[in-house]
Amino acid sequence: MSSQALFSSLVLIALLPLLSALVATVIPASHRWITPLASSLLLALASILSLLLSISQWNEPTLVWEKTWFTLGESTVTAGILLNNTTLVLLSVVTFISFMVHLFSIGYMAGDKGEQRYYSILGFFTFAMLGLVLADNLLLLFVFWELVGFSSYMLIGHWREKDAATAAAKKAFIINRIADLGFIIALLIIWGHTGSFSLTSFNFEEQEAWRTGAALCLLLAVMGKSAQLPFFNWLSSAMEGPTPVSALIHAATMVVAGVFLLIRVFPLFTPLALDVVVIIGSSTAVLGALAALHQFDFKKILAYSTISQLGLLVAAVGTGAYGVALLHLLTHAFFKAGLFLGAGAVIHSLHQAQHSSHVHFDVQDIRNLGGLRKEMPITFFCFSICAAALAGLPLFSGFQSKDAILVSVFSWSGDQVWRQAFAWTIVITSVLTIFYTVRMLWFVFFEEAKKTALLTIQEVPTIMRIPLVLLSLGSLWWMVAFHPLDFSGWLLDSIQPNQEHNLFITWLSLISIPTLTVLAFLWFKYRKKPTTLGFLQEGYYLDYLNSLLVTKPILAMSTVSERIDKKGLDGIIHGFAYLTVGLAHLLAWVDKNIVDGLVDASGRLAKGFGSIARSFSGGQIQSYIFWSVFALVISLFWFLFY
Amino acid sequence: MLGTNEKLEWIQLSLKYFLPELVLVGAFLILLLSSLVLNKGHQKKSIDWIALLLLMATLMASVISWNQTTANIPLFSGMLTQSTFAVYLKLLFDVAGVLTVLLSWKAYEYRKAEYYALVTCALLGAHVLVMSSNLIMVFLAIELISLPSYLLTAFVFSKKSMEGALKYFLFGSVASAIMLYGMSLLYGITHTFDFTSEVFAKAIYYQQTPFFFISVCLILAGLLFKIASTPMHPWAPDVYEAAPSPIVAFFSVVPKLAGIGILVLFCLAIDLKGNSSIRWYIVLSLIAILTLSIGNFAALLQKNPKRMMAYSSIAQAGILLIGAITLTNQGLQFMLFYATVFLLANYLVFLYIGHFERKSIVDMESYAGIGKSNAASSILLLVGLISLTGLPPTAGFLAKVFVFSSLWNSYEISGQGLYLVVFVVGLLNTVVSLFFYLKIPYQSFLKNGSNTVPSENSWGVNLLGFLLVITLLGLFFLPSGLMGWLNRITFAL
Amino acid sequence: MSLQSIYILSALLFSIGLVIVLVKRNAILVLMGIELMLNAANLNLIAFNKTVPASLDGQVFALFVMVIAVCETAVGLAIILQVYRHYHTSVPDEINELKG
Amino acid sequence: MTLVAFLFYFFIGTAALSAIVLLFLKNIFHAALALLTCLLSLAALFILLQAEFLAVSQILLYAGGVVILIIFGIMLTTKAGGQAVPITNTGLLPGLAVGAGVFFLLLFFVHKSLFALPSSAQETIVNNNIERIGIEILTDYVLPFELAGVLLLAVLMGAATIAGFKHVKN
Repeated sequence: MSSQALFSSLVLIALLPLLSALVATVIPASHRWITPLASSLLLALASILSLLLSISQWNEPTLVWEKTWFTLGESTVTAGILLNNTTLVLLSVVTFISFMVHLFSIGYMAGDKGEQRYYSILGFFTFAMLGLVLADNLLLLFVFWELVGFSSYMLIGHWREKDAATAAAKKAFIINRIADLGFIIALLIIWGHTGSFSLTSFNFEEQEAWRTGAALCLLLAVMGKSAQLPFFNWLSSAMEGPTPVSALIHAATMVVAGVFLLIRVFPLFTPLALDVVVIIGSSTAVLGALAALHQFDFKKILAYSTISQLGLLVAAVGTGAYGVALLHLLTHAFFKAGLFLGAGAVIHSLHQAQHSSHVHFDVQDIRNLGGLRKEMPITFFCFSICAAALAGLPLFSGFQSKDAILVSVFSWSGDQVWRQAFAWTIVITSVLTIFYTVRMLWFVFFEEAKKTALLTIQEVPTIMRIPLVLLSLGSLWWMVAFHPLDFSGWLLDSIQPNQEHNLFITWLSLISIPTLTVLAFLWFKYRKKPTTLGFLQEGYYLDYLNSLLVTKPILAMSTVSERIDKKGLDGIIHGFAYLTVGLAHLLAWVDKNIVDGLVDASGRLAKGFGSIARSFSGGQIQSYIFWSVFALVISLFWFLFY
Repeated sequence: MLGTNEKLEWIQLSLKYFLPELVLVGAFLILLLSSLVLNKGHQKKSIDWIALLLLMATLMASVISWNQTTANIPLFSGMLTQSTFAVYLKLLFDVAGVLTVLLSWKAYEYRKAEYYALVTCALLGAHVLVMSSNLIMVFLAIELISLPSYLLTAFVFSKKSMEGALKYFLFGSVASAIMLYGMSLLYGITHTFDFTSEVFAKAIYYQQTPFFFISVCLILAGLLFKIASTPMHPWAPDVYEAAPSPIVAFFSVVPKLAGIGILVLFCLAIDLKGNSSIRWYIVLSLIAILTLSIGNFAALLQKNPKRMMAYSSIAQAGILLIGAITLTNQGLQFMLFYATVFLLANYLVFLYIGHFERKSIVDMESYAGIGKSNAASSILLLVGLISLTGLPPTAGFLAKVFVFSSLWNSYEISGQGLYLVVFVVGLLNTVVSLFFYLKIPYQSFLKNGSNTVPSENSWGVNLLGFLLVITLLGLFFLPSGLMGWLNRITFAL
Repeated sequence: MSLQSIYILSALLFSIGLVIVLVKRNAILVLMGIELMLNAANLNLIAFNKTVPASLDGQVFALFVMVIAVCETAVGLAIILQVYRHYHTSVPDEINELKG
Repeated sequence: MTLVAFLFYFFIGTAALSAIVLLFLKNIFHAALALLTCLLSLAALFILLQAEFLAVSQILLYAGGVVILIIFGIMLTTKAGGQAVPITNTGLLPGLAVGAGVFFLLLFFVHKSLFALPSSAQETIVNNNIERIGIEILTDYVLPFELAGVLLLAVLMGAATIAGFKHVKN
């Protein structure tokens, strides 16, 4: 393909979603039924185009098209497109997942008041995301970064009648903006030192400190966008948006923009900065997994799971294995989108059922669900495949990519103790992942039906099943490599070849993951006395913190020791469960009091300053004049005598 | 010393370069006459058209003189200097003038011709001010802007509007009296009013005394009043709240930019090409920091959009000052870029503030839910606010990047720690500004309004808004055209 | 007949004008204070002009200042008149509906 | 002391005294008269400083224009019955402090430097100041002169519009 044709097709791919957004805006309300179909069609086109393009351009040398954007002093800033394997992967993933979400939304959003607005912002978001992927310099990337953030803000607040939705949108926006300050500072540092924003070359010489500074500032931005500690609480609130949006934005694409940025600017990172990246990533991973274990909201479990997986991705980049991160990004995009759409399917059909039977309860609370595997077999089947990929069971894509992450983390840690601590954190995260996945699966699909028994539940319509099936197919091992135990397939070999293999880890996980899964499953199935396991129970849970602080510790200790005496394994799990809950509570507390507190405090501080600045304007003109003249005289005295 | 005949010849020659101002004087007189002739009901509508045509003609004349001007030309016995810098600013003023007419279309019917005449007079003052190279002209031009401005504030003819006018008048008169006193003291030192002349430079070079410092500070106070910059800013919120919206847009752009223009020229003169032993950049930096911080922080608490925009424009003045403090060519060019973007975004925002005001949406809360009923208007307003905040993909972002990058450059070259402080404070303030600029979009898009606002046919407003938005986006994606123009500008006295 | 006494007088008039502007509870008196400040400047201009007899810059400037002072008074009184109609007072302190 | 010098200091004293009195007067009519005294003394000083044209303008513009306008303003804005309302002060102490600060700055720095300047006026024989002013205004200062004309016109029209507005609607 000629360079010009290639360029045009790339631009076309990026513009198709924008066209979809425009179409959704201009179609008159009387013909609104066209909107979903037209948008999906355009996205399908974009998706097919980018797949074809990826196949034809795979492993070709890097291409850059650039044009002068503006001149700043003597140096010029260019704008253009950067095309390499990373770009192609992201291009395909974004368009494909977006297409899936569009398809799913045809059913999910049918009859919504703001349907057209929804599709136009969805299209606009996809366009912005593609622009971000294609951008060949940091400034341009930043532009799309902001646009992506903006469309996310609009989509989170889509149901603006809900106060929670608007508050969540505001929270997401503000946290992201604070983090973006890091991006701006990094831009300025990079500009100041290299005179260019180009992503293909970073000519930092012997300025280690500045380089680290720029890298850390970028990391700050990544931490905001990819919901890393301590900025992650916006992502769980973002679940107020429509579920397909959560699938697209808050699982598969936008949040990985941060990871994508890390991969793009990887050469900028000094060893020191990379260590910080691992620390942030692995802490986020484990805390996210802990939090996921203690949620009862279906979507919030998935949200915290996303946070945890993002932590893994970031940590993987930090260990230097950016190719591995890209691999996991790909597999995660498929299975997490599948999980979210599965959750969406459950929520949708339950809502429909509630509508016809006039029984009302919170369908997102997993304690109200159960036994859905009979009523919704296809959803169940697809959801389980994706869940298996998330848990990392062999034969699913998650196994390979997680294996790759573990291998890279351990090869990074070497014999340094503190590094090994973080490597083990990743292992713990993987174990926790199995537990919360099984827990979620159990509550929703396996346990005997509780409130859902009152409803007549039907499987979702075909149009919503197609994406589920396709995404679950994409969560199987062959996405990574034909050998189900080998992670270095088509992708890794092209991005970052010669990754180290560690057969010990592979075999260990091959054995331990299924075992743990079965154990967890049995645990949930055969727990005999639910009262002793209060943390999984309804009602009891809310008072938990109080009792945990006063009477429970003693009781718990005795129970734990008793258990260990009676049934070894059960006791360990029990103790582990208590530990988890304790940590999860701590996390929730930190989230609520410290992170939110900081946001609040900065707001209050700003308002305090504001009221001082404003107090001079009490409406009396002579006092205005007085203050002005007073300031003038004082500063004259100060300048002349000081 | 020139003889009388040579002086008269000079005057004749000068008139050639004075075309835009002559057109403005003509426009002023025509508008005055039409106020006498056309004051019957149906004829009033023609006034809008007359004013529009006249101001368009001025804009054309300015474009012509932009093409004529390459170097500095002294006019009228050295009272004025025609320079590329001045002509560019004049172009901006004329654009602002045309936009003011468009914003006032079909509104403020009472005494419309007088209203436009006063706008024209203030425009004339702004034109003359940025060309001035003589303190007499500076004083006169400032009064030419100020006195019509006081009167224009009262043109809502309501109780509050009169109060605003009184406050503006009292504050302004005191400020200009202080400035005048400073000028009289400076005359004692230099024995000339021509601040671009050799005599002036020589005199101040040998007398870098506290006396000189005080007199310059007094003059700066008067100029800062025009810019609405700390410490001479307290009038702005009250006046902005009181005045008609198009006039507020005018106030927050034209006198401000004219003030910045003359401030730059005056500072170039007293800076003596960096040979001054008084380091003026310290004074300017402190003013910029305070202006920026006070503007942004006070804006956080405002409930009235016009008041909020008043503090916003104070803060924007701070950023313009940041562009000016280094007094380098690059910094000043970027300052002009910022000024251009600021003008467009500001008029865009006031277009809609005025538009909604006519639907009796006056305070922040009543914007709730407008995003639904007036979707197009709200989105266009949003773009304007985003540009003022300085987020991509609007030209506001690029303009801020330019201004800050030139400051950073100056910091790296000179190593002045103060520049770094300004830089950091500026960046932090950018974050603060986000919180208030997005108040209106937050209300309109994410809140549900209790009152239903009629979505009446407002295609005229939206067309203008759309054009402004296109320009703002265009300047972001293709800034090179404008930068090419700005690169032609030199800042020698 | 030394010019120093003129300078001192001008400084005094300026300061007194300023104080009047700041403290008097009557808009018209504030206006008078402003006139006093302008006159102080005028006095300076004319006195300094004495030391440069070759030109008349200072005197011409002073002339323009007078013209402007008249303009200001006219504008000020027009506004004060309207304010008085609305508020029934000319005490600047009591005219404070705009604030915040 | 010559008569000229006596008059010089006499008028300086009158101007200063009337300004100080202006600061303390409670009656606004008396204040206007004090202002008038001050302005007229300044006019006299202008003559002594050989600025005759300025002196005449001062009398015509200030005494004849400004003060009359002010008196009209006073009459239109005093409460019914023609009884002048006594004028009180607001924030007297801070105001005086700022005023004193300004005065101190001007004396301490400005006039310290000014004393270094040539102290007495250079007594050149100027025959025809008025003619020179006329020529300068129509040559060097023609632009400000014309602009002042425009300004006067604008202000006249604007002030008339504002002052003449009667609230009709609502």
